Amino acid sequence: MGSVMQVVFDAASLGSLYALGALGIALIFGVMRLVNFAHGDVIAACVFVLLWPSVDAVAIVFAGNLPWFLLVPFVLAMGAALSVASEVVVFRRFRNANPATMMIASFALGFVIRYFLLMLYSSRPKSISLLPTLSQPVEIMGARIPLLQVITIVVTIGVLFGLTSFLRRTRFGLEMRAAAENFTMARVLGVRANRVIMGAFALSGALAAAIALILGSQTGTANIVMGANVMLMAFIATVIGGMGSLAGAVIAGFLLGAIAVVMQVILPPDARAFRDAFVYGAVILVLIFRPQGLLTARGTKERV
Amino acid sequence: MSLLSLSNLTIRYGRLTAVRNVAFTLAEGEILFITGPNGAGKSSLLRAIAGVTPPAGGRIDFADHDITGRAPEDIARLGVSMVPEGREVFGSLTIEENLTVGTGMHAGEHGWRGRAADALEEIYATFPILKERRHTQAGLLSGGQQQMLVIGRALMTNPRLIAIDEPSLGLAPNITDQVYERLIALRAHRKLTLLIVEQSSTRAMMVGGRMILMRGGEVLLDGDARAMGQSEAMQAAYFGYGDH
Amino acid sequence: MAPRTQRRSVALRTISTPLILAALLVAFALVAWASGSRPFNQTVIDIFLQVIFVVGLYVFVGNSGVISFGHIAFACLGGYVAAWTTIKPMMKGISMPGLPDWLMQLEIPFWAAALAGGAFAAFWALVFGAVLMRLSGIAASIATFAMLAMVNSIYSNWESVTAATSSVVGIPILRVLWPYLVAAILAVFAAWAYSISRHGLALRAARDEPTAAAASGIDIPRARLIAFVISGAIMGAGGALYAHSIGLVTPDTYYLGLTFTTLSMLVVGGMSSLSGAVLGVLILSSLIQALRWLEAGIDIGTTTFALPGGVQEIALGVVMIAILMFRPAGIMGNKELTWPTGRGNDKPGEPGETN
Amino acid sequence: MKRVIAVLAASTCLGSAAFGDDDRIVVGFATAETGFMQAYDKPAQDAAMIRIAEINEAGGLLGKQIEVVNADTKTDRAEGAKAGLSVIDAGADIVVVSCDYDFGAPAALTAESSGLISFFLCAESIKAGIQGVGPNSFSASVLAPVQGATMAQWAYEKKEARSFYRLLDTWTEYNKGICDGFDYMLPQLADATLVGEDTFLNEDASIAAQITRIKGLPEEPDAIMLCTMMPGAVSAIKQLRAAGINSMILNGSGVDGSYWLSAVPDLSNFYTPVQGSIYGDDPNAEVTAFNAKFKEATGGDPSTQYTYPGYVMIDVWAKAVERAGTTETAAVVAELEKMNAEPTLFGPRTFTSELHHQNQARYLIVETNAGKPGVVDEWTISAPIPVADLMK
Repeated sequence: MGSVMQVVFDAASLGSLYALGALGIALIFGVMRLVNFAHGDVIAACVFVLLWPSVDAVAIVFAGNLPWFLLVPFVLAMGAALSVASEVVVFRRFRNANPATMMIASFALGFVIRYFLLMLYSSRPKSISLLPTLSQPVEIMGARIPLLQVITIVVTIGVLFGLTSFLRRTRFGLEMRAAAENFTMARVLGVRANRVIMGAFALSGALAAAIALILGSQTGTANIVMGANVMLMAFIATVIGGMGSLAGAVIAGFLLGAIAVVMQVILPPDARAFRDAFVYGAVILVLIFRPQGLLTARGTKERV
Repeated sequence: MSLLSLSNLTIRYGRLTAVRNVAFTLAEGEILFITGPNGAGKSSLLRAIAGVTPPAGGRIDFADHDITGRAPEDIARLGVSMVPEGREVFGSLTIEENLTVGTGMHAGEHGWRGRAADALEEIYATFPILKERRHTQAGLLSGGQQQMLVIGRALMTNPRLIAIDEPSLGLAPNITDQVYERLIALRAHRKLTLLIVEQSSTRAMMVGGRMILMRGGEVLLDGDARAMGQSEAMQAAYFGYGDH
Repeated sequence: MAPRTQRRSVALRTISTPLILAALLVAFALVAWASGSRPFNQTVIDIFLQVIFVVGLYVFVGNSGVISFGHIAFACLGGYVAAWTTIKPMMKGISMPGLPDWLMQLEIPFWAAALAGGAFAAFWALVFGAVLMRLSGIAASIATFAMLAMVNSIYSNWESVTAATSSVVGIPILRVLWPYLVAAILAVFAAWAYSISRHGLALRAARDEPTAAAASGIDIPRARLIAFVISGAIMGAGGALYAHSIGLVTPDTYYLGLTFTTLSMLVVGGMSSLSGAVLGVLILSSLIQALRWLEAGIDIGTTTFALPGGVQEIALGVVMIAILMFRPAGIMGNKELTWPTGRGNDKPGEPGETN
Repeated sequence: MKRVIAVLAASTCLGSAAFGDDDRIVVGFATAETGFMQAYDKPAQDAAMIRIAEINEAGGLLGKQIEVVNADTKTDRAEGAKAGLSVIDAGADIVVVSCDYDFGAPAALTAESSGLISFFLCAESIKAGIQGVGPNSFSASVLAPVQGATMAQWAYEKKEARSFYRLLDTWTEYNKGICDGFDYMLPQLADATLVGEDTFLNEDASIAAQITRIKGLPEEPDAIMLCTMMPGAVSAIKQLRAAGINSMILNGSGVDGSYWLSAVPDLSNFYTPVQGSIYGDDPNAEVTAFNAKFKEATGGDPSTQYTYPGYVMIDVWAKAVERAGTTETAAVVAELEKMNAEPTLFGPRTFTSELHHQNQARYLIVETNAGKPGVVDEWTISAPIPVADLMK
């Protein structure tokens, strides 16, 4: 029982990360058909804002010393700000470009962010003790798991609820959902394109920051490539979930997390190294049988 | 005093010219049908007026504003509401949400909430079926219900001009009758100006009002719908014999 | 209707494009040869390899309109074929003991390895493509990415056959320019020949007007599969030559880095243009080289002007964004380089833009 | 093995040594000045520069001042080959290449085919030498398997560890090397058992599933052999401890340094093998003196033990040149291969015609206790790891 619970928690916490990432990508895809490859680098940047720029091996902690009730909003705000800045400076000029062009532009932007961080902070991972109290283990239903894992799951569920009620209950959320489904029609009804897109970027950036906080506390390091892996999985989750479908992205994120964890558990030791090959094989299978994704966003038209 | 005026309007998609040098004016309170065969450029015209497709040349004025190439949301704020072809409801949103999207632009105004609620009641009064299914996802509605929904949705923005693309498309004739009946009633009640695109001129002749006949991106005829009736020029326009 | 003569006339009308591109490549080679600098020579070899990759990518992406993130997997397959077939049997026995006997004893020249690499990659392109080409749009893109990640994961862990993540060395290094030049020119001509072939024309028609093409009886998955296999073959051969240019292979060389570099060059050059594919490489590579020289420092009078380290990559990203802002369809759009005599400015057989 | 070398020698005959300009002695650094590897190459290169400055101050090598040329590999393999060619064209007599075997090899191969000596700054794979690059290639560090073997034997002898768990990050060859050494040593330790094993990937966001497997054991193992490197190492260690696993953690040298310790507050029962101590408590006072010199030259303390091999590299090479009386490749290689337990600041070094690397070395054992690292012991494995075992 305990060990089954343990696996469930492992899957849920890894899935949470992917789900949050997928949500960040799906939000932006929904409103402007942009597959934002810079998302992973925004995640990394959110961790680095806690440190003072220096190429020394020892990190000079800067904002990371704030108490948690200031630190969390600070990081979320930085993520949102960076993401909105990327829309204003770069993506706004690509509104009418084809998806491939936007995708490469976002990749180029990510490249710029990554090398900028590299120049400021060097490639050596910096250690930060982020929210250290979260590293203690707790016991739940016979499973002894790190507090952070519980918090990750709780935070993700909280974020999902918060986001859902934001999207359901506020006018801005309504406009965003309408825009995600049919952007042109929303504009014809007077919905301001720039505001909605900036809102989507702000939310997506804040989600990136949330991932950054979780990853930062979990790994204790700031590392310029730390967002890349989550981003790739999130990207896949977004597609499997049905591009543009927020609920689909979340479900697929959890699904991917579960597949990865279960593979790690059931594969024999010799095959475990090939875990990713099995995971990606599963991805191809899902796509073959449901190319439009698990949940298709109605009215989502895409041509790549 | 004209509410809408088009001059020399040209619309292109890449190398294809969809609308060529079209000009007409529309007075406040008027009802205008634009008819013509497939590919005549009717929908393109509507999309240009709503700001969805910026024209390649020419000029559009609405209520003394030059709206050529302006963003759709700005044009909507001036009082143009377009109902596109194929209806395009927000399928995953409920009926009530669909209706509410368009009130957002008045949100800055004092007493918006109250007025939005009143407007909602008014729409429900016109289309009782919408009220009945107000929390249903719009994607689950039948074609006729969706058509009522998008007309209601357009009305919620409190427009001066409603431009509707093929309201009868895919609907059973008796449903189309219902839709038109409500439209005409609304026009009288709200002093709306109506711009309706239909492929067939039958409906225009039944309802009456002004009619413009387009073909190949150009205006062929402009006049009273009933008077145009069975004229030979109309036959020519539809079946492609005669000049051109 | 005589398709054969018609095709010949298309060929004559459009042959100027590959000829001009080949001339450009020859010009680069001559500059490198005249300079006599070995590092510069190596730089130009690198550029030619990129040309092969990007042209290979173009054959599929440009003609089908489906973005592929997976093509570097074929380069990986080709690169390891070079390792399997050209390293001395003794060394193979140590680094890759799991190879079958006949392969272990094999030692073939580089050009044969490139051909074998191309064939091997083409075979796997056929296998993967048979499954993946039914997909379109972003689902297809992701599926190709999954394919890349799968290949990478297998090659990174199959200790006895690929030596896993470790670099496999001992591949004879080829530092002369000419074979790479010839290969790049061959790739350009192959891409051109494909694009004016019946299959190429059909696939482009399907790209621009999928519904109409399907209605007129074009089997889109099959048309895509053909392009996928041909581009896989070019990538495989390129991957093998790449292995010969630095003398080693690792799975990591053929992964995300190279995927994004090649894709960026293609999109910046103009995704649906062969000239764009080649020019994208030449322009971006020249830019990178210029920035690197600046970074290393140039002497102006008595003072040395140098960019701080790392600025090169940042500048490259910024320039790429800027190019795409001003030319969203890439530098060439969907035009091709042709003789400057007005007519025939269109892509070979490109249907008029209708949308 | 002999035949391999013969084959290798034959295959590299093509290159010529025509580039050595005998009026100058030039050390060429084809290393990463930018990009990911920069953080690893730079400190070792700084240490090498210190040794070069010392030699030049003392009158130079063979009476000539050592000159230095640089080319940036940009942490890119293709660029690495170009950087190698650049420094060779600039007259380098020895080509110093990147710390990591994968990134250094392209430049080393250019040196090999030009008939020049190549020296890896701190690569720890057996391939960074004869077995990979060719007969003129060396590495200044110690083989990764020696680290794994050292830790296993030391923990067994000194800490009475009997049950071991093996956790391998399959990301790099270095990681696998550590575990290979561990695998080699474990069967030689009577009644030591491997109670389980697992793999993960450096970039895995979470290793929760792997941890669950450890926690599923009937009893917590005495020691976990953790074969990984930065940046994933910190994450793995933090997650292990956060899950309440308190076993002794044995590592390779890749996790040396105190810069990351703040990420795992109060880390204890954590052991790392190092060639020299950066913590100011090295048994050899000269190491501490070197640390001071390094700080003076670069403005900061060495951040990991990987600074040191750069110094050792110039040291042994210069000695070989001095003894050979020339920078001629064959003569210098012959002198290097005569070195048997040659004393250096960071332990004795041996090169043979079979192995241009260390398959046995004196390691200091650093224990981290309550977040404070310090040298607690010194250990040399009882016998060198045979080349045959290193090649499997």
